[in-house]
Amino acid sequence: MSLEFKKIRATLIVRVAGEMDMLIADKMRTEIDKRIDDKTIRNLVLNLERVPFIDSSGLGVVIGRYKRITAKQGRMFIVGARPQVEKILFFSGVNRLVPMYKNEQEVINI
Amino acid sequence: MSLEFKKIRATLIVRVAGEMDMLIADKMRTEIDKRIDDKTIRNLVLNLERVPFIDSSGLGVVIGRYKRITAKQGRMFIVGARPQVEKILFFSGVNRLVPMYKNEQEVINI
Amino acid sequence: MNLRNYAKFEFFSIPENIAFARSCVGSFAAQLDCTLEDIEEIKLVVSEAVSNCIIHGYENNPTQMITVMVSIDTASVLEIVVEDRGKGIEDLPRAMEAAYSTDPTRMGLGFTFMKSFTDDMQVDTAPGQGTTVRLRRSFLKNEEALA
Amino acid sequence: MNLRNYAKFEFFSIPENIAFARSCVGSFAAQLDCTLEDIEEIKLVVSEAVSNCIIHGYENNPTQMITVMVSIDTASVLEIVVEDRGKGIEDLPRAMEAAYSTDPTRMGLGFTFMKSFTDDMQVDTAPGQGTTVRLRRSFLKNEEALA
Ligand SMILES: Nc1ncnc2c1ncn2[C@@H]1O[C@H](COP(=O)(O)OP(=O)(O)O)[C@@H](O)[C@H]1O
Ligand SMILES: Nc1ncnc2c1ncn2[C@@H]1O[C@H](COP(=O)(O)OP(=O)(O)O)[C@@H](O)[C@H]1O
Repeated sequence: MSLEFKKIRATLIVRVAGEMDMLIADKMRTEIDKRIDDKTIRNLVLNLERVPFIDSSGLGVVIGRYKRITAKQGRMFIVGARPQVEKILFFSGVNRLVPMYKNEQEVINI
Repeated sequence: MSLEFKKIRATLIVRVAGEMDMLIADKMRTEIDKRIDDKTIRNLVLNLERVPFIDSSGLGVVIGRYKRITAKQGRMFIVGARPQVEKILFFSGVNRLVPMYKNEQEVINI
Repeated sequence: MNLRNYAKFEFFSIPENIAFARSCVGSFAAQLDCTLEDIEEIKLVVSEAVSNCIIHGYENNPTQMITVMVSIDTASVLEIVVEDRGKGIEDLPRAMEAAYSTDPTRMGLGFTFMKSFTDDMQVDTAPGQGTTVRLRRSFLKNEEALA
Repeated sequence: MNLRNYAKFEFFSIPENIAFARSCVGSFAAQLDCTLEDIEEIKLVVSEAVSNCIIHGYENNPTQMITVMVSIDTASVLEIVVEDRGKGIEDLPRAMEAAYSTDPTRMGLGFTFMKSFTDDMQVDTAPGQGTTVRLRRSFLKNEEALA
């Protein structure tokens, strides 16, 4: 699993590559939280283009970050989820909390 | 595993898709021999573009067809082997018996 | 019902083996006449079951062993059995409720996913004895079923 | 040497399980710091060892069981053990010669490949008792070795 970070003003973009399961949950949580706890960050965009698999441990990471971002009045988005990952996000209702977009550009345009 | 056959005059082209191991060896042998035993066929081109894996059972099929083709004074060629398959063909010396080319066009041009 | 294929594997209860287990079961299931989407769903249920053994059954003790058995019978039913000899479950009906978890950091969706993406789930458990989850999913094609 | 990870699997002696076994071992080995080419070579040796159990050890009897054990130790050595309880090998030095096979339709390259793509091969066999092939390959990086 690897994470790539990009900051655009108050928004942090996190590009994830790899399968999101329990093995990587802790590392992902720590790495992302370290950055969103920064006062200059309000919003989070999670780019899942290169995530071929997610299970409930991976979903836990998503929901956890959502809670943290809303606690500081920010907004969170998911972009680029592949069909099999999208299915799990819909199935678990995550899409009702975190709006989903095709790619980073779509979010930047809103 | 799937096999696709194409006849160009006295040459049979066999396009293989799948891993070449013991599971498919028998089927491949039977299917190919049925066609090269035809009197109008003299030469054989084995297209391995879509073969991600070969082991010694798979090599056995290649060598066996080579023997059959040379017994009827024909010529045999391998085309499109991927690096990992090419390595095994070189390692076992098959390339010294069966000339190897990039693609079908290269063989047709000779 | 006769078995067409069977495999059993045992491995250390470490998080690295969650991906290992789902890839093994996925490759076993690939023998069935099934879609890539089926395989993805099978990998998901295996991921949930094996994660539970590690987190709940063995409470992250990496020196324990997890057993997975997979089989395909002559009626194209895939059976996956995931077993730990760990802590066991006190209140099974409660544990199987959607969104219920004894761990506040978790989603409580493991059993829900296992149930949703299989045709049948059975859980055998006893406190202090361990937990066995038996999942079945049929891949019988309609034509076969009529034959 | 301490084990970092260990898995054992047993499966029916049918040709479908050759691909299954190599994909399982490949996915286990993927935990190591290794290249795709390394994984391809590991899959090849597993394919050879498991094919031998099916063809020679059990003479294509599909009802027998093959055992594969894989481990990674703290020095990044991958060990693969492939075992059958079949026919065994009468003349082992002869069997290990390149291009020697007791089956005229085969290449006699199985042991050659296993030896060539590993650092160490040990074969334990007795007629009527079965055969155990133990393969080791080190993935210790140079920096680690010096540390
Ligand atoms: N193998 C197991 N061993 C012990 N307890 C388990 C096991 N599997 C599940 N449980 C219990 O059942 C509860 C619900 O499991 P699950 O639906 O997978 O959600 P989660 O893993 O998110 O907690 C867990 O919180 C745990 O208390
Ligand atoms: N697991 C086994 N059980 C019994 N005999 C074996 C086994 N593995 C290898 N052999 C014997 O050793 C010989 C050489 O094996 P190998 O180098 O793999 O070549 P091949 O499989 O092409 O015959 C085989 O022909 C067989 O007689």
